[in-house]
Amino acid sequence: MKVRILVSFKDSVLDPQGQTVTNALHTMGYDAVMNVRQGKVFDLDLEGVTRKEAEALVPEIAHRVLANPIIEKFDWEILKVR
Amino acid sequence: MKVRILVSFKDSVLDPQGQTVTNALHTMGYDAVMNVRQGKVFDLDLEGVTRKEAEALVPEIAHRVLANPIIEKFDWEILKVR
Amino acid sequence: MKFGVVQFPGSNCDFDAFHALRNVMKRPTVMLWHKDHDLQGVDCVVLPGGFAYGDYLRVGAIARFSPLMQEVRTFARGGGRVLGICNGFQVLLELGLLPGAMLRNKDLKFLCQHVHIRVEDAKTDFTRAARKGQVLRIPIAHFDGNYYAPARTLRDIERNGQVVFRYCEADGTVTAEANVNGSMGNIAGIRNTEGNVLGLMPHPERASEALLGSEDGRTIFESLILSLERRKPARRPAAGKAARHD
Amino acid sequence: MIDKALLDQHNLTEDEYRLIVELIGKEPNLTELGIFSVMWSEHCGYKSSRVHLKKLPTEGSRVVQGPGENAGILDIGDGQVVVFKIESHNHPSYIEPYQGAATGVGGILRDIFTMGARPIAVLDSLRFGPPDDPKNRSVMEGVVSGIAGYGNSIGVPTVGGEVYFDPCYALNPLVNVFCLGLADKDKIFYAKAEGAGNKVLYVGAKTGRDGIHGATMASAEFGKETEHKRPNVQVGDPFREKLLVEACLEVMDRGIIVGIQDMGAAGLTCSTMEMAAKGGMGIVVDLDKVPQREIGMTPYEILLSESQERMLLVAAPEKVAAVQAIFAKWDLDAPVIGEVIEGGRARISFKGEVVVDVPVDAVVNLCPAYNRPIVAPAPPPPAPDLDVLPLPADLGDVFLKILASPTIADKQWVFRQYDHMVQVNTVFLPGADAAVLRIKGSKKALAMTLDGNGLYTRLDPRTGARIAVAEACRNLACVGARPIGVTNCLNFGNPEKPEVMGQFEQAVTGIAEACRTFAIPVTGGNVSFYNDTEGLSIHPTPVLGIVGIIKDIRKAVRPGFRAAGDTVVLIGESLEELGGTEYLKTFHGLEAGAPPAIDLEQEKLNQEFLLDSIEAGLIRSAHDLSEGGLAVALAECAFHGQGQVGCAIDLDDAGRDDALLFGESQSRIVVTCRRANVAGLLKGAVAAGVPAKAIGRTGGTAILVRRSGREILHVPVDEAFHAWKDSLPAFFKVRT
Ligand SMILES: Nc1ncnc2c1ncn2[C@@H]1O[C@H](COP(=O)(O)OP(=O)(O)O)[C@@H](O)[C@H]1O
Ligand SMILES: [Mg+2]
Repeated sequence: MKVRILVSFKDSVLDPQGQTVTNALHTMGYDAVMNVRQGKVFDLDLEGVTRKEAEALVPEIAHRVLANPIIEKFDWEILKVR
Repeated sequence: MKVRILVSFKDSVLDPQGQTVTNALHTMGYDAVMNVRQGKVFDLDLEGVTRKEAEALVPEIAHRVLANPIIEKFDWEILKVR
Repeated sequence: MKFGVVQFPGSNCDFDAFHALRNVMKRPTVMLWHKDHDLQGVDCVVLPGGFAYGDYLRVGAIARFSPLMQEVRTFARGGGRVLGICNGFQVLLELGLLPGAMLRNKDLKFLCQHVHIRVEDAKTDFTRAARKGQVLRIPIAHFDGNYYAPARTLRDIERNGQVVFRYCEADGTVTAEANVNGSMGNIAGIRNTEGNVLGLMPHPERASEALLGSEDGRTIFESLILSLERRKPARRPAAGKAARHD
Repeated sequence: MIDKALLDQHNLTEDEYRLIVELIGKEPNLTELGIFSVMWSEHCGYKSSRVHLKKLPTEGSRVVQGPGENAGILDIGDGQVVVFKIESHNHPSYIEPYQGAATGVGGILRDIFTMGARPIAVLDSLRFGPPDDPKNRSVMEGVVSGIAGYGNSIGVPTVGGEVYFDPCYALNPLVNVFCLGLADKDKIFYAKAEGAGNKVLYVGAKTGRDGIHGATMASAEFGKETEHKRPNVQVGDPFREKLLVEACLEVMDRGIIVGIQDMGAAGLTCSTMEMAAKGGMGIVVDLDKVPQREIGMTPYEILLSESQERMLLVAAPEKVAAVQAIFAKWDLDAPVIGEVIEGGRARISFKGEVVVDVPVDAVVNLCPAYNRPIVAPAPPPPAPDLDVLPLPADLGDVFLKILASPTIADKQWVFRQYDHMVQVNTVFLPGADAAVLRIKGSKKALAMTLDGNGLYTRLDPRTGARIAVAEACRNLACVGARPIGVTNCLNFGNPEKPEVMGQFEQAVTGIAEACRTFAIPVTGGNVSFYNDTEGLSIHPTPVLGIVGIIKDIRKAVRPGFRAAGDTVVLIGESLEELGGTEYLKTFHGLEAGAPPAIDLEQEKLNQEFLLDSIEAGLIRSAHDLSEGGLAVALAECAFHGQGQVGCAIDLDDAGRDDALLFGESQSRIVVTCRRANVAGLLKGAVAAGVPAKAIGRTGGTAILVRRSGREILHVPVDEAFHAWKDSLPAFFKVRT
């Protein structure tokens, strides 16, 4: 199974990279871009796991390892069940 | 409009960060995880842009600025048209 | 002759390069501001180390769009000498003046230490004060110095002899252990095909005074000065070779 | 409306509340209460420590600015000053190691450049739980990469520091960061709002909801409950801070501002109130003009936010445009948010309404000071009886174990992640006894070091603190530097516990005594209380940061043996002392006994003698004896030397072999000199009243120690080197 986890700063937390990218795009004339937030994406290959198990496992991994819940939030989805 | 751009290494490029995460997960006993690849996600707020315009603008920004085509590929989607 | 050191927001070895060129090598040197369009008539542009734009997004990615860099591109295409040190090298890669890209160091750690590099080509404008095969001891300080190029590009670079420096042991042997950041082919520095643009990860400006532990970095500055000053017809009447760049 | 529960939330007592009402002549509203809560917190108000800190000597001929400003300032001659200070970021670093440590670096840097100095060096003092536990490792990895991430990016070299490991720091790591800056004496700036009618400008990052009550968090004990509340950690933006450094130094250099203050703990509140109070003025602020990152922020949130990378400036009205132009050059906005007024009140408005109206003096200067109850610290667990403590069969094996103990082992794994060379001033890279930086255009050099052995201080707070000062000075003396001033970071447990206050009182006494002996002023520092998690206090850990001057950089001395054939001389006296040693801890599993004794007067004589000998050109290498004693010091001299020269040592002292090799008697230095100079050196020692004797030769490929002809240690340098060198990296090897 392929799953995708997106980790990004909580909305109330400063995102210096996103802010700097926004400014750079403005300097380059891309004025339609109001705001950019930058995060991380993790694509995981899981094996021998049912959808049900994935629903427990993936959030656990995201919470414990991939994101620091104090400043980050995460989202996830199944890309392919195979 | 909200769009999301995912930037990740081309398959031919080694992803040491993903590799490190994989190893860390194995050390912690998450053996169902066969492989992890790590990338970046950019969430953009666009204003005053039609869907058509976005379809030209977003790949341009991704190609010129957000990804380095020598090592990276990108993917994008519209999250919300409003 | 005159050097120009480019200042991007976030550059932090700009004054170090300036100090090495002006106070140690004693050559006229000016600072060039990234928002300007004016290269102030310099003969050599130095892109210093640091964290231009915080290295956010990707190393060198945002800096390459600076107004001044468009001038630097034209300058380089016209044969002007451009030296990119560390972050400056990364900017040159992003700008496309040099081939390839940088990945994170293989251990995913920032590395600050002295390394040995072997001069692969002593005929360039950046190495003519050195001997081929000479080993230089110069520090590195970077997080993203793991040089990468697609297979075909790498083959071309090697075939054209564009690799100017390789990480090596103290005795000059090129080993996997000496390759601290995991670069392809132990590459520490490359030039463009024309030979007027060079990028390297080690910091020659940090190895230009005996007090700081090594003077090996001076070789690179001395080479540049040699090649630039020889261009002057007054000094070297038979300026046939240099004329190519004018 | 304001009840006990609300006061509790704000960490204020009912007595304190009554005092507030009396001082401001009214019941405070919620915003005003919030202001008092942070400004009167332990972190900002020094409630529990103030009465004791008065004991520290602060005077000296070089002192330009003592405690009380953002950082201390010392005159180093030739029209230049050094500005330096140390700060803790312990609590945030446990909650979010990377960002906690990173923002710690950001904070201390602002303290330095806000005074007009360019930061030229950072040092870090770190304490973690043992690295065999993955949780401790991940805290350590995060902290180290956070310090690197911020310091490297901004371009200030991290040139030295220390790392200790002990289980008491597992749930409460210590992250203390020191920064030193260099300035022209006539270009120093203070956090003063002067001149009614002058404008107040805000520069840097927008204000967000992050970090509200960070200062109060650092002022309360940690428990399971606080951990899950986990509030208030900020993300650092070193790029923006770099822009701030350059822009602020530029406006200061141009002389177009009146005063400047960083927004650290307690953010906008602290900076506005303090600037007004220091200038003896009042201030008006319009919160609607404050750049905000989030919508719908309340005055309370705007005032108490601890968003990073922000500064407050005061400039004359006619200079505002020029100031703003410089910030614009660096892509920074600098809006006017208020004005300096007569009368000593802070009036803050929001949406056209005055939401705060208080006398600044009450907020800034009248925080109560407590003489909290004290009980004398419990005596240490008794030292093992040396008549029964078994003598290890193989001292070589013990030696290798001690070299590999994380506290002693090579710290390159840490410091190679730090850019320690940027700015091209670092003459002695990490690894020497003290970091040495040249001053461009001068023969002089600066040396600096951080020191503090928490175990010694736990076993005997006063002695431990004296040793910390003495060892820091000794480290400076070893490179040839004379100490000129001190900053300190006092990391202790909950001050409401009388035994913790007892430790604190004793430690401060010890620091004061030692600083008086060495005639060095304390110019500032930081107190971090409440280093308790789940009721467990850390070792009381004072960390001393001492700065010294080397008159002539060409005479500076390194620790490594220079060549074979030199004579090894031991300065100082070895006693049979094992209490508190790394040897007892690592090999016998004991944290017990009294720490080594220290005679400050003798220590001073030894250091003066060493310095005079270095200046006379007699010394080829010098290294102090600290954790691990003589054996470890000799090993380090061998490792740092060219080609790893070994040594052969002959001793005839009394006492146990293990005490001789691994005892940590104070005031000792191992030096080498040319054979021809030995007699002169020893004669000088006698004249100076300093115990010194030739104990052997450099050379060979082993560390060899004989005692009255009997070999008690014989280990190849190479084997010892690998034990020491490979230890830390092995914990962090990526496991596949
Ligand atoms: N956290 C750190 N950051 C930078 N340098 C460090 C750190 N920890 C140790 N070092 C360097 O390693 C060397 C040895 O440190 P330490 O064993 O504490 O020395 P000493 O016992 O002489 O005070 C010193 O040069 C010190 O600056
Ligand atoms: Mg120490």
